[in-house]
Amino acid sequence: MAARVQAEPFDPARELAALGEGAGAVVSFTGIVRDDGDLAALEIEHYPGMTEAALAEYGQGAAARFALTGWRIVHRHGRLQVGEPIMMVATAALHRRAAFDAADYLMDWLKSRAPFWKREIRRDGSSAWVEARAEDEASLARW
Amino acid sequence: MAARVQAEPFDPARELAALGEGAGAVVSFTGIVRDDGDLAALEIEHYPGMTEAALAEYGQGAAARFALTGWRIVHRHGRLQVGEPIMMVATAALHRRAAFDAADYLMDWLKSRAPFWKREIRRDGSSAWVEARAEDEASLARW
Amino acid sequence: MAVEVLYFAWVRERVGLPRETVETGAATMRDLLAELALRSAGHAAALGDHAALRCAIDQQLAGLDAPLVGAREVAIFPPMTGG
Amino acid sequence: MAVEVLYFAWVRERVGLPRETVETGAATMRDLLAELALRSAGHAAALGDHAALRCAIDQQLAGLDAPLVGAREVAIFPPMTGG
Repeated sequence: MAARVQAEPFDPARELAALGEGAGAVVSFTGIVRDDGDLAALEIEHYPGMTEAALAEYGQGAAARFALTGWRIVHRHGRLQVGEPIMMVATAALHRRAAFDAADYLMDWLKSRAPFWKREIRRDGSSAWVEARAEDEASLARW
Repeated sequence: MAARVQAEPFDPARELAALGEGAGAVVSFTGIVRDDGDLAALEIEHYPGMTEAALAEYGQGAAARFALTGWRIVHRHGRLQVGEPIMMVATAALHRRAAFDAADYLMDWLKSRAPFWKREIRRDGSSAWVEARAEDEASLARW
Repeated sequence: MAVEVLYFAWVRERVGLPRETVETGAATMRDLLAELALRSAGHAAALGDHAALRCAIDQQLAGLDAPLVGAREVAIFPPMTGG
Repeated sequence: MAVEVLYFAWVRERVGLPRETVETGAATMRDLLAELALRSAGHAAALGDHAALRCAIDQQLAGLDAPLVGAREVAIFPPMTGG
């Protein structure tokens, strides 16, 4: 039952420890900086104060809606290298469907409603802000 | 890219290590023995030989269908205590949707098509085989 | 032909054996189930309700009407409950 | 009233400031955007296309027609791209 925003790397495996207590199912999602050919790094900006509150609110909303026995959200900001985990969501519930759906739901909220902005930095030094994708917004509309 | 069946406990966190290499998204599902009130233990029987082949086949099928960059299935057999992980599925892909769908798909196959049978052992010593649920079969029909 | 027959879960318990070798001329799993059910009261109790059974032929899931020709190992069991 | 205005991502870059305090009588975010756009060429470039902007009032996401009355902190930014 915790949401965190941090510049430091985190260990997805460690975040999962103890989350399954009393649960029958645990689902985790980890997003990783992926080299699409010439990506040097990712820079993530966020809205301090609002971010923490929004993540906690979305987590609590998912916990109520899907009757979670536990949940966790960790999201990094700052400069991230290729291969580093960007964020993770983990959900624990009595049954499989609830854990899957809650993780999927939280990812949709995070992608389109949490105040983070990503900038891709290329190997040649150029950079560009990542544009929001219509399919992410459409995915959120499922719920 | 591995399926394992074993009597020994496993560490879900450890299974995830290195799975994200080259991926943008990793999803994991862990099933845990849950005390529903008076459960003492779970006993899992399987079909040695067929089980390993079936898990590898389902894993490879999911890898091809969802263009996975990595996957892992671990399933235990024998006697399991409350709170112990029963099995896990982990999938890695370039994008979020593929990783989520592949894990969901593999769970549907595992639940209804992998040769495992569960028996619940109660605190009073009585026991009963778990019955297959119509909703698991229906869930598989989605794909 | 000689076929190795494996039983699992409550099918195994009712039959009272984990496996047995049978000599059969059955053309399909359905025919084999009918033959096996005559072997004992336990076999009859385990194998009478076809809707409650699932099968594998040489370690591949198969329907009750799948042909048995060439099969070396068949398995009979309840619907699976893994995961 | 005095409102603290925060900018993020390319909105921040185009405006050239991460935040500023403005004195305004704007009734809604839309009115405020129109006022702010007059401040500089950078503001105009950042705030001209309302469809490309998202807002928060006192750290809660809000539509462009949300009332500003009582607001102490507003934020203007592009569509979010977390996760």
